[in-house]
Amino acid sequence: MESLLYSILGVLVSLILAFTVGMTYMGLSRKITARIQNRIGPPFYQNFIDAMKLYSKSTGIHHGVMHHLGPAFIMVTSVMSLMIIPILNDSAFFTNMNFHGDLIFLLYIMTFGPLGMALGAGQTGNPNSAIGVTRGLSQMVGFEIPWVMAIIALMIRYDTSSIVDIMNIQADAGRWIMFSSPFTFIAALLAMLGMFRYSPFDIVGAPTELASGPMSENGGKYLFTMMSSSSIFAFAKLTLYVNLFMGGADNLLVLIIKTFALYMVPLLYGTVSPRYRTEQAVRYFWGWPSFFGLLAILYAVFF
Amino acid sequence: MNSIVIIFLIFLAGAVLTYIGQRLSNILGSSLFLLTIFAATAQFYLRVNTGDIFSFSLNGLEMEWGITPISWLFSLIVLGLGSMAAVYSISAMKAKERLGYFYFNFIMGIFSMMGILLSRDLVSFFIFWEIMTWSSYMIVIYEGRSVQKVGIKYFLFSAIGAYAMLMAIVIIYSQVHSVLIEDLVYSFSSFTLAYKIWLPILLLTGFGVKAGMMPLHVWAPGAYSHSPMAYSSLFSGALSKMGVYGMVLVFSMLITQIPEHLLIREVIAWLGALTAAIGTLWAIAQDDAKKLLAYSSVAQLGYIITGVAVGTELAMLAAIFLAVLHALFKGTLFMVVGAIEKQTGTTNLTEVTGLIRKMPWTFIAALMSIIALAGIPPLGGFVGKWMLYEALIASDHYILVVLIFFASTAGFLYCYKFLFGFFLGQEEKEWAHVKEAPATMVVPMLIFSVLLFVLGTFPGLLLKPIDIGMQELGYAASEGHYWTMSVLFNEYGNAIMLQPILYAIIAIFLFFLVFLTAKAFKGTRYVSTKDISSSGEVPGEFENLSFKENFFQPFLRAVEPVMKRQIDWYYTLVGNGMEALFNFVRRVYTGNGQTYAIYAIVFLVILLLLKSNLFG
Amino acid sequence: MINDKNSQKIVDHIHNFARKHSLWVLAYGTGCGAIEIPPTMTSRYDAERLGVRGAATPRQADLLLITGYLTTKTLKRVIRVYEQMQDPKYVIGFGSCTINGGMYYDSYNTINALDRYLPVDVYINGCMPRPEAVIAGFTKLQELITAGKADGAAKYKEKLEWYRKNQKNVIPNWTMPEYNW
Amino acid sequence: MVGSPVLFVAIPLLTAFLIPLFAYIWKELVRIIPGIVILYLLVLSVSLYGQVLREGTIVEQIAGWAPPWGINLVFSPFTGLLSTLMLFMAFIIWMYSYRFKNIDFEPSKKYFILLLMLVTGSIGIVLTGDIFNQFVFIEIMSISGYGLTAFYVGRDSAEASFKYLIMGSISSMFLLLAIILIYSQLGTLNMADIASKAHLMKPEFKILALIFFILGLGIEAEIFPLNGWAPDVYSQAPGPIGAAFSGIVVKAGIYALIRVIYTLFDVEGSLQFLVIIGMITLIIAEMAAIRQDKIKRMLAYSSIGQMGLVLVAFGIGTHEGVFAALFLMVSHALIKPLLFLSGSYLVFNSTEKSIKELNGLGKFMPLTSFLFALGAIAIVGLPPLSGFWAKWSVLTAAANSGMLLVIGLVLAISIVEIVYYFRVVNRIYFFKKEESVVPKIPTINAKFAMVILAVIIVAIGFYPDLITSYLHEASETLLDKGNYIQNILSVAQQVTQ
Repeated sequence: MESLLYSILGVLVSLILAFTVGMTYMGLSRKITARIQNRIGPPFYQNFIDAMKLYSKSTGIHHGVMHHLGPAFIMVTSVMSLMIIPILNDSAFFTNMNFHGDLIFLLYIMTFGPLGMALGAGQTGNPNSAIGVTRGLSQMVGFEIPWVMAIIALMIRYDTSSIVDIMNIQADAGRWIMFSSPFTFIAALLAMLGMFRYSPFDIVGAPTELASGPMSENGGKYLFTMMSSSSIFAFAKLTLYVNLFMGGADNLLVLIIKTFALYMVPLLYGTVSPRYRTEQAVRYFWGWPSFFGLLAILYAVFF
Repeated sequence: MNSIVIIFLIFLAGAVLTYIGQRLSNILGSSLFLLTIFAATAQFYLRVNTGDIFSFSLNGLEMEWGITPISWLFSLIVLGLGSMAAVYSISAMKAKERLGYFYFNFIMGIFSMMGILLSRDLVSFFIFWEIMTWSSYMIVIYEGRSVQKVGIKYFLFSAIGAYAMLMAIVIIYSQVHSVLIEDLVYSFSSFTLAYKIWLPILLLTGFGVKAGMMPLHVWAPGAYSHSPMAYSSLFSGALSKMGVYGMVLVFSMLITQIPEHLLIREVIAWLGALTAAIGTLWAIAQDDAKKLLAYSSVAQLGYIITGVAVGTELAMLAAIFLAVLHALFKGTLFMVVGAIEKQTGTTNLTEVTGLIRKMPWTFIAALMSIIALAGIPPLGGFVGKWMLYEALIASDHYILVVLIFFASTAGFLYCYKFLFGFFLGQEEKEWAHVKEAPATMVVPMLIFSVLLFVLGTFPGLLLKPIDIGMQELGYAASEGHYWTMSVLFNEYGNAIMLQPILYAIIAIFLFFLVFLTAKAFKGTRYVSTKDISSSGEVPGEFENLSFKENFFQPFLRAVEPVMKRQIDWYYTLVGNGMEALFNFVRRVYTGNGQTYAIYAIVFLVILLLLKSNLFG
Repeated sequence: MINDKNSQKIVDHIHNFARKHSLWVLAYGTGCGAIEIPPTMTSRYDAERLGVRGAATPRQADLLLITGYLTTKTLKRVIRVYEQMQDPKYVIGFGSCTINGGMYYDSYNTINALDRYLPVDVYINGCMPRPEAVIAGFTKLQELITAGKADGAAKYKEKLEWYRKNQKNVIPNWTMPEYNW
Repeated sequence: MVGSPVLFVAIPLLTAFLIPLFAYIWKELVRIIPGIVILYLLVLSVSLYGQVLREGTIVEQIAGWAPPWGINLVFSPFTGLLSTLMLFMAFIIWMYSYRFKNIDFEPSKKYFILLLMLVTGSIGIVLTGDIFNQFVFIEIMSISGYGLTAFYVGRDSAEASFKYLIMGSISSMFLLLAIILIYSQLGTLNMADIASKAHLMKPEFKILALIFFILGLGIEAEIFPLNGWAPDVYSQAPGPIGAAFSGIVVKAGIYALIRVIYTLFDVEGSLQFLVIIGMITLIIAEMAAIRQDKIKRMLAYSSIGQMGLVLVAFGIGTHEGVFAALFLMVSHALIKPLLFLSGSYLVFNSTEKSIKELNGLGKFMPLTSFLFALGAIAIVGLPPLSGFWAKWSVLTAAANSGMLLVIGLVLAISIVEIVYYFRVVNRIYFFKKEESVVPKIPTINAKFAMVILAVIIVAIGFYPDLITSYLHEASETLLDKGNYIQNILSVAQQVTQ
């Protein structure tokens, strides 16, 4: 029972941590993009301001229960996925509520958020939202394939479906999986590009084409919820990748460095690339990434 | 008199009486209908217990009726879904004509399914199988739409399957000189290798047709979508499970006795996975809810077939668990479509929109079963799928896992299409008049939704009977029970539960849901779906803003190469070829006396020429 | 404790700070002034450093930027958009046309004075006002927000029937739903 | 001795000739008398059959001339079964065609005369123990058949009858040839005698005679290249006569063929020949049936196919095979007439009797349509109806003698059968009725006749043991050749002493 209490406490702390770090990353990303475009750009804490403003805005209306629940769904999703992802290596406080087989569980939880969001966006009755949702779901089906292949490769290779085991294995081997089984890492990384929905995969919420797609009817607190949950989710995903491929982290500083390094990948890839159409995106994910995933599986089976 | 016989008599008499009663008065017919089914159900669960046997001899064949744990398990599907669908169909079929005909065939359907489950010998198995086929056929053509096409296609494929099965049975009889299943299992090992290979293949063809396995599934979409929804729930929920039941028997009793390297398991498992993937893609492409659900049933059965075919303890456990769950949620979904059809008059996803506030209970049922279908915790589908993945990975079917995971992820697409099409989206004036469906239709759905939730959180309720059934099938539980092989479950005293951690997570999940919404919801106010940010425009009353036409077009463009051609096309090709051949052969009979006389002479000549070859 | 007056003041102060530094603009670009927005946003003048960025839909926007003249036809849309925006919300009239009709003052279908139909918080004079002017307008608005004087929305609420009267004068067939928050 | 087999031939023949005289007494007698006669014969045959089952075969010698010189009638469990079946069918058909189309006095006289003669001929074929006598009966049967085919005035029926006439004459020619051959070789016409002496015959003559027999009897038994006449006859003759053909005449032809092949000579290879020719008949007939657009032609082809299946079953040659063949004969003799009888009411008023005209009749004549559907379900062999058990026994017999190919082909063909029968049933129930067609409700006696058949079909389907024991007995008798010879010739010894 004690451990459960601990882990719940850990969850709360890591929640706050995730919120702050995620928000900061978002702000930094805006700053970096601005610098790349030769602008000064907003301060790195701009996202906090935006969040506060959105929270302070009045939220007068909703289009029905599902619309109201939509943001809550993704918030819940990101919180749940954060809860079962261990933040640090073997620390009693930060291992959170992970358990055996949490990898498969994660697969489902991470796909659950978009669905809940889709329900919410659906009830607003805004055609743009529906279109955005269809695009989002299609892209999700696209990048799930290499992602699943990578995960399965890991399971085969290390014969476990628990994140902690994989972290320990890396700690014992003293060698990160991104080096010991590179194909897996490549497949997973390419899948991550889609997961973060940065350009070139940002057709889902194309601001001028779809009026920001699924969230076009959501202002004020709804938007605040989405924003914060997306930042939490980003941190959760980054942490998961660090745990799986980069040997986890022993303390928060290392964690932040690693996650930021990882975060740069989709960000920088996005700033220099145009936008894919949906079917192009899906085909992209079923092309090289899935090929690498297949290689990863074969590698894991035969070596 | 033996209680099994009593059940059959109840069914038969009930069917006839219902038919006559319906002729006399509507109420009498419906009440007799319900009475029959519930009486039989009660009789079955109160009086019949596993192990009592009724054996008799007919036409020189020793036959035997009895109940085994595994068939008892499937009888849960048949009778549970059957009785619920019966209750549902009372008001769903109101003001339809030929009700007596419908009720009769409905009862015959349940009767034949129970017969299949209860028969311990191949001949009565086959007889009940055929009764099931024609009774369901009669309901498929009940509404009389495109009878020649859909109906004949269904019956043709069923007949192909059935006759493959009959051939197998006849060969078995000639080998074993008995049609009892246990004799077959006992003496199967003594067959020659050719028989060992071909008999299971023939049997699996028979069962594969009903279970909608890949190349034989083409009848399913038409048949499911053309029969009235009240029956479709039974059709896709229970009737297709008979194929699964047969497969379970074959795989657990016969295939275990033939050498592994023949790869029958692998082939069937791959077929199942392909069925799942392709079925899902086609489901996404559909615009009619019935067709969508039909294809999704094909896909879901694909998972089950894969699980059965892989056939390790865990896989079989997962398959049977999924079979029961599929009966629950797919039955519910078909009922939902039926309710919507009754209230709006159409099942076209591109026409109906925004029913969520008109039919809230129906929506809740739909949502629950969709979540279960998509395999999202905490509902039951998640448990089944998890076990399936685990089993597949544990038995080194990695590519299958990817295929199946792809199917279930792409499944979200049609799940969303279903929910969005009917319930979400713009609330058009056209459907302003729609009311919630009558209680007798809503209650069964809700019961099933609750069941789904219960099974999702306390899967032990279902796992224990499956456990017993599988031990009867000859699976030796390597350590204790099969679910102990899954990392998912923990045992707490007597109850098998998901990992406690899952509970904690789900609890926090619900907490967040309440916390985030309940308070803020009061502060906000509902505005109609016309009041949206459409670039400053004020949409008019009848201005249709809903986005429906080719909904998943981008995705479908991406998968275009796979879906260029349906399997139907090839069958049509073969069919046309046959017709042409027959047409040619027909011309032998010219209808001309002289020609016939010449035939006679030619025949004589041929006989005279060949007489040394023909006759010693 | 929130209901306590001073703490309420503090909260307001924080909120105003936030609102001031994140203005999400819904640029209503019918008039010729729309051409001035891209340079304002992009790397030369980079309005984002002030926290100003574009919003996609009225639900998300704080600031309605009306660039240039309005015709009777576009006025309808502007009013609709403004009413769909959620409090707190501000309006910037951009260019002379929004003040007095500018060079189209005697056209048969332009709206001469915008503030008879919508509560304008800040006017940006000029035809066309250059990006510097636009940014000056933004800063002016920010000052007003800190001072708590940017209360156009409140004014609109209390003088609603007056605004409605004017709007109905110019817009012949009125199909707008009632403004109700 | 309840009565002698002679009566089966004598009484109906006599009545047939006396009917005109009865007509002078009271016109209605023309219709009533045949029924009474057939009923009496049926009762007689049933009682005799029972006696035979108890006490063994009855051999009746006519006019005291002992076999092998005299003509003798054999009433064995096998022949008894067939004659009972035929009489029963004859009775059903009489009951059905009583006031069929309100035939007025003059034609109805002819009709019933010919019907009686048809029955006489068929039963004679089954009962007689003497090939020339059998030839005579075949002639009687076919001549009355010609007459009945041409019963309706009109070009088509005349043409059909003429085709039948041509083929029939060919058949009788070859029969005569065969008989002459045998007589020249063995100097006897008695079947048992021939059977006992067959080994004395020169093999090539024997085979030649067999071939002639096959040709002659094959035309009556509708084996493949010789059955061109059948569809025309079935479709042009009055409905009940179609039933009579499929229920009685064909069975007689099959019997004759089987008697020749099983009893007269034992040429090895003849059984395989039966299997092959039966298979070809089955396949080609069913293929032709699926493309028909006239209901009666379709039924005719399907009945040809069934006969082919019967031949296949006989060709298997084992006890099971014969049993299966008999079962198939019985169930077909019950089902196909049901189809003909109900079908001919479904197309009663229509002009060209095409399948299209059956559309949507299910609402207007429910009982008839239901009976037709029942027959269709039964004949494609769907349980729980008699057709299934027949098919099952055929398949098991084939499987036990290892003919897997036969099983496969039969099953494949029955899929074709399903397709064309269910097309028709769907049309009856689920299509829109043609305006031109005027439904005709059957007369009460016709309904009664059809219902009896349906009831028997269902009963056998649910409890096949009703008839299986008799069938086993019969097949024993057919296979036990020595016993047959011994029976007849023993009578001869008694007489000579």
